[in-house]
Amino acid sequence: MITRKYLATRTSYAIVTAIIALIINFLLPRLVPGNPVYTILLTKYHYLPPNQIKLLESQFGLQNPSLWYQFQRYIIELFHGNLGISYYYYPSTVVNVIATHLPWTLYLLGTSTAISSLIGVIVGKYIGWHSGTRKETFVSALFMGLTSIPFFWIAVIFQLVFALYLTNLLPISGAFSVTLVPSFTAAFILSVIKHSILPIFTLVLVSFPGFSLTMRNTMVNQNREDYLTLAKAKGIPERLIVKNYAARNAVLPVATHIVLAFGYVVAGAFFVEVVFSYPGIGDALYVAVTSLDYPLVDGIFLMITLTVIIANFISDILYAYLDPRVELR
Amino acid sequence: MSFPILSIRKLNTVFHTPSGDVNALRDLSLEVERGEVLAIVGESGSGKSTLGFSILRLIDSPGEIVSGSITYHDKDGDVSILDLSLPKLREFRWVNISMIFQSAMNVLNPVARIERQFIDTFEAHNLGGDYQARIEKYLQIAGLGKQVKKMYPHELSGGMKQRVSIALALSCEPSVLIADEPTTALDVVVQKEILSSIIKIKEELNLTVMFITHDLSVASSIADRLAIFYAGRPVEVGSAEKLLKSPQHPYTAMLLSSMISLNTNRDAFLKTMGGTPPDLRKPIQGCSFMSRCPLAEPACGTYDLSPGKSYGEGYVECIHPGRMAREVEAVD
Amino acid sequence: MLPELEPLASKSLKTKKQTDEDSFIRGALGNRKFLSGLIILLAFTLLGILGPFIAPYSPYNTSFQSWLPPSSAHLLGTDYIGHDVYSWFVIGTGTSLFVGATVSLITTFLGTAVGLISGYYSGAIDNILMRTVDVLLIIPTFPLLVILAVYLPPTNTTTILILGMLSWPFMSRVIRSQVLTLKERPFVNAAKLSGYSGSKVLFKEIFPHLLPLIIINAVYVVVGAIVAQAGLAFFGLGDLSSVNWGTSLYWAQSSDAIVYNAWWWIVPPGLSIALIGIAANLFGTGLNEYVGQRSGEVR
Amino acid sequence: MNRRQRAEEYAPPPDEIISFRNVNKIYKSGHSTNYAMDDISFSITKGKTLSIVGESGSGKTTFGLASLGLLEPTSGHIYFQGKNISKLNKSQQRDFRSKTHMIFQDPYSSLNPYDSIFTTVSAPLESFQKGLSRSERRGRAAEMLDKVGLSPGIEFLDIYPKSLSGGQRQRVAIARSLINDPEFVVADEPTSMLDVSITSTVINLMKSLKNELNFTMLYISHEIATSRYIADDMAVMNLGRIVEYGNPDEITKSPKHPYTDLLIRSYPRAGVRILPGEERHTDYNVYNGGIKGCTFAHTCPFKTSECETTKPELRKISHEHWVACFHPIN
Repeated sequence: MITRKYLATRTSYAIVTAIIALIINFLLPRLVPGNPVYTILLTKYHYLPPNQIKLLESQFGLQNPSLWYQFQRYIIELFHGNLGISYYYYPSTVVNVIATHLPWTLYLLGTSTAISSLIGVIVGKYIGWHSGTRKETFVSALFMGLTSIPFFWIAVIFQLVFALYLTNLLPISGAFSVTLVPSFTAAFILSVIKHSILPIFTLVLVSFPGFSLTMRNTMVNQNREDYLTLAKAKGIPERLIVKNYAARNAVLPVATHIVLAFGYVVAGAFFVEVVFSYPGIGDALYVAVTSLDYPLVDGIFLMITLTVIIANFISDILYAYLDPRVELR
Repeated sequence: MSFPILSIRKLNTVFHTPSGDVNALRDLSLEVERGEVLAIVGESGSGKSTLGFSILRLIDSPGEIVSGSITYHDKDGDVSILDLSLPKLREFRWVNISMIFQSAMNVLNPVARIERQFIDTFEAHNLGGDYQARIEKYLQIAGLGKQVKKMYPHELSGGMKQRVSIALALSCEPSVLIADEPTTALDVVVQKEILSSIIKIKEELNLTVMFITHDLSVASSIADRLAIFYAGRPVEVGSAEKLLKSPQHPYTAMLLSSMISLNTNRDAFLKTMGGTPPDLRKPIQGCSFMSRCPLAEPACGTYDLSPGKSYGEGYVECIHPGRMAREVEAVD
Repeated sequence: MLPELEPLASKSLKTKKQTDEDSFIRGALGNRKFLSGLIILLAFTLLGILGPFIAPYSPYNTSFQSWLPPSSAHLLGTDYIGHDVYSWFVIGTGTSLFVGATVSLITTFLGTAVGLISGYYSGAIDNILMRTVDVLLIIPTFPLLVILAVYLPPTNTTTILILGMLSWPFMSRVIRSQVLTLKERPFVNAAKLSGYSGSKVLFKEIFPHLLPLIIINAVYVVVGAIVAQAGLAFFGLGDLSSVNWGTSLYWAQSSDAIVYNAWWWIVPPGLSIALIGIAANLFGTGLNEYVGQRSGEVR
Repeated sequence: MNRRQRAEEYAPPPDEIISFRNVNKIYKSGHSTNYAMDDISFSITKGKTLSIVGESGSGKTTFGLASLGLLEPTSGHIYFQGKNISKLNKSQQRDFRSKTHMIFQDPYSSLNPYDSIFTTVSAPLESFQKGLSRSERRGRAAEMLDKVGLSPGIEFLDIYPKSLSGGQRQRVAIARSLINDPEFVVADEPTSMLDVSITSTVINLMKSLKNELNFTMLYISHEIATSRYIADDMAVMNLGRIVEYGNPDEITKSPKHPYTDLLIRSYPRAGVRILPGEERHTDYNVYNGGIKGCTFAHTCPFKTSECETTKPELRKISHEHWVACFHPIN
């Protein structure tokens, strides 16, 4: 049940957060001393004639020093879907760069989140129901360890293993074989899948234990609930108690956890992309950071932030919709 | 002649805690007669609830039933509950013995409609027939309208939830109903209504009711027989009427006299019982009430509990039954 | 379902004066998870402190041959320009832990202060603080971290400040919700009725109950900060000349250590981070279990 | 004296200690509005024990907390010895606190597990008797513990609540509430979490301490027999209103309000059988106050149209007996 007030608060949070993100995004670059056009482009092209610099300045929107004027322009440009021009991929626009990289990231994220939440819930259900046993304690401790391993380290280790010991079993870099031209052919799709196995596996390996542990914890809290005792007393088979009583009640918090963990998994995906030279947003961000491509960094930040804000908003609404008890303020 | 429906013999239930094993039930033996309302009365820690949970084998870790037997005398023969395999136990539960819990607030699955919680049970026991009609029938017996079917637990008041759990308990037509403090969390007016419902249902459906409570007044207002529990055992069992009129065990007598009623003399102090119950982590020799009993004498410490003393149809564990009550009367 | 126990007070009365804290710590050490977590954490701390003294070489010494595998001279071999990896690792432990601990200090201080204030003094202050926290919590941390690190000067201090400023909102949320339940407990009303002032109630009656929670969170933040710092360094952000686990991994990655099969360079820092993570989790879970079990005993 | 001052202060009649004037406490959550106190005007007599009886949701605990200033009423004023307790200055506030205390329902959560018994019991002395040295406070605390039956008191000073039983904890709470010789003490269901055999000892203790120390007590309970036993005056609350007030014996022997009558008839009596037909399915949790007429009209067998439209006020019907009902039971 969603009250109007609840909807209003959540919406206002989302909007305020978005505005803050915009302000950070606008202000930070302007606080950096020096004109990036000179520093960056000159290092890249060594020499540019003055009229060319003027042109570039106007392209990057740097010619009027008034902050307020710039902010207005920034907002106007933003609503026209213009996030500026990338230094590194010049003359590509930031939006273009993001658009070419985004599908790869969405593919990695979507697949790995689906797999890890599925595995997470199933495994969590199991260890939650058997909590307190020696086996469960061991598995939980192992999972806790897994969740605290940095994504990129696991990725590097996999790369090491597959590069040196399990050679030629799975490709360890790129998104598809360089000999192929992107198209909807079986060979190309197969190549894409093969290239994504290691990155996805890495992401799943580090993110599913977190879901499992959340599921386990909510299940353990369920164990103390009287309605489980009643279900047992009623003679309901254990399998159904787990499914309809314990897990049904435990899965809601996990669902929100999955959405909340989205930001974390996004970060993980970025690291994984960097390690496996996978041409997604993370790879673009890495390039942008290392080449000081400010417009691209800003654009990516804005895009991710807005995505996460929207994901959060949806999860809040979903939660209120799914739980019959919720009478949120 | 007695026709027990449940016979409990030498039952021992232990809780393994970090500070030692707590002997919650100590060699407990008790019969529940067919068709009676037997009230189990005791203070916290006396083992009264543990008994209810032990009968349905709902004792979870760190608790454990270590020895003894519980026999259910079915029309088709005896069932030894503690020897049932898990699938058999599952089939046995609820169809033969069902239970109402104290915490009406939390016994219903919060995310399922009321009807779902009935249907679950019917499906688990492969009951045939018209489920909806059946649900409505038992909701009505418990004093609820059929609109309740479609509701979620959080939409019901405390009294209504307890009625739903009564309806649930009856829905598989069990022979025995264990009611574990079903009205403790409720207000007096609703309490009386629920108690009255239970009595009515009991007569209509020819149930045997085991009513667990800490409240002697409540117990004596609905039970045919009372079993007074102390330190993991019944210290006195007898008909409600007789037990109230002439309690045999000093604990029963003192419990009765320390009760406050609407007629208690306001100008005098209340009668009290000093001391605390014994530590169930340690073995108890002889009578467990000895440390608090004004009549205690050395012989109480070596008193062999196993046979018990019967008087009439009752039972008492005391070497000088009835003396306490007589002395209290003499003082009054 | 446990039967209620009557503790036999008159027999267990202690004549010797004994503080509750003593028995608390002793009791917590009895929890195996807590104890093992604590031991691992202490071992790393010790390694971090002793690092500069047990490192056989200077971490900047590049006079050795590149890509040497582990040997008695170089316990963890050497890297692409001939640093002794073992020396780099033990000294890096100190830096990584220092960054983690400092971030945790900032976070714990801010988080606890904001949580206490907004939980205890409801009304306008609470509203402002919590709305701020709500908003901060929605912004995804990692991209924000990256964008801040891109624009700010790359030093360890910057890293510490950014991480510290970003991680307190979550902690303040946790503390606040705990304060909210604690302040409804009757003993708080009893203290007010006994004439305690607001701050005395807050610090003397409520604060001790929060300590385990604060400690657990502080430890988690240490781990989080170490991982975040390593992540930043791995992205080439932060102070790359600093000797720590993160930069170690960065240089290994950027110099293609994998091609040279230099596992000795890659494995130790990552494994250490994972181990500290496990230790923190064991520590936290153990302490939680103990506190829960203890409050269960109190009932 | 202008009107504003009058709202803050007045000269109370000699036998009055606390007075409620048109006090409302309204809780709002989501769609529902709950009247914990519905326009209560009522005075507590000095030196007496007043018991408030009511079911859950009747507002009895709210009444107790508000009388100690632990809850701010939504509207209306509460006076302690003639002074409005929500308008006290700092020193008046201290004075008010030093003269009042409370015994809580749950002896487990009302004692801070991190405080020793000495710290707990002597807290009021520490706050209000700044002149006392630590050893004097220890002496007073030990004395008070002896008085509540924890003897020798000195041996209890340095232990922590966890090694005490429920009954013993409640004695500690009683000692704390009485150590500074308060004039007014609220006891909120002090025995509802204790076993029967311990209840009677605690009730006896409170009764004898009341006689010895001569404070005013507000005893809040859902348990009508205990309330009758301990009280000098009794008030019955229903959905935020006081519906009957007077001598406990009179009220319990011949209740005048149909609600009180229902409460007493529902009270379980040892040996009095409950019959199968005695069910009516009252469910007044559905109603949450803010009712124009009588709060009991929806269930009352004697309801008239007046009951639904007009609020009945407390009126005196005999010596020591007041009732808020248009057609009290004879």
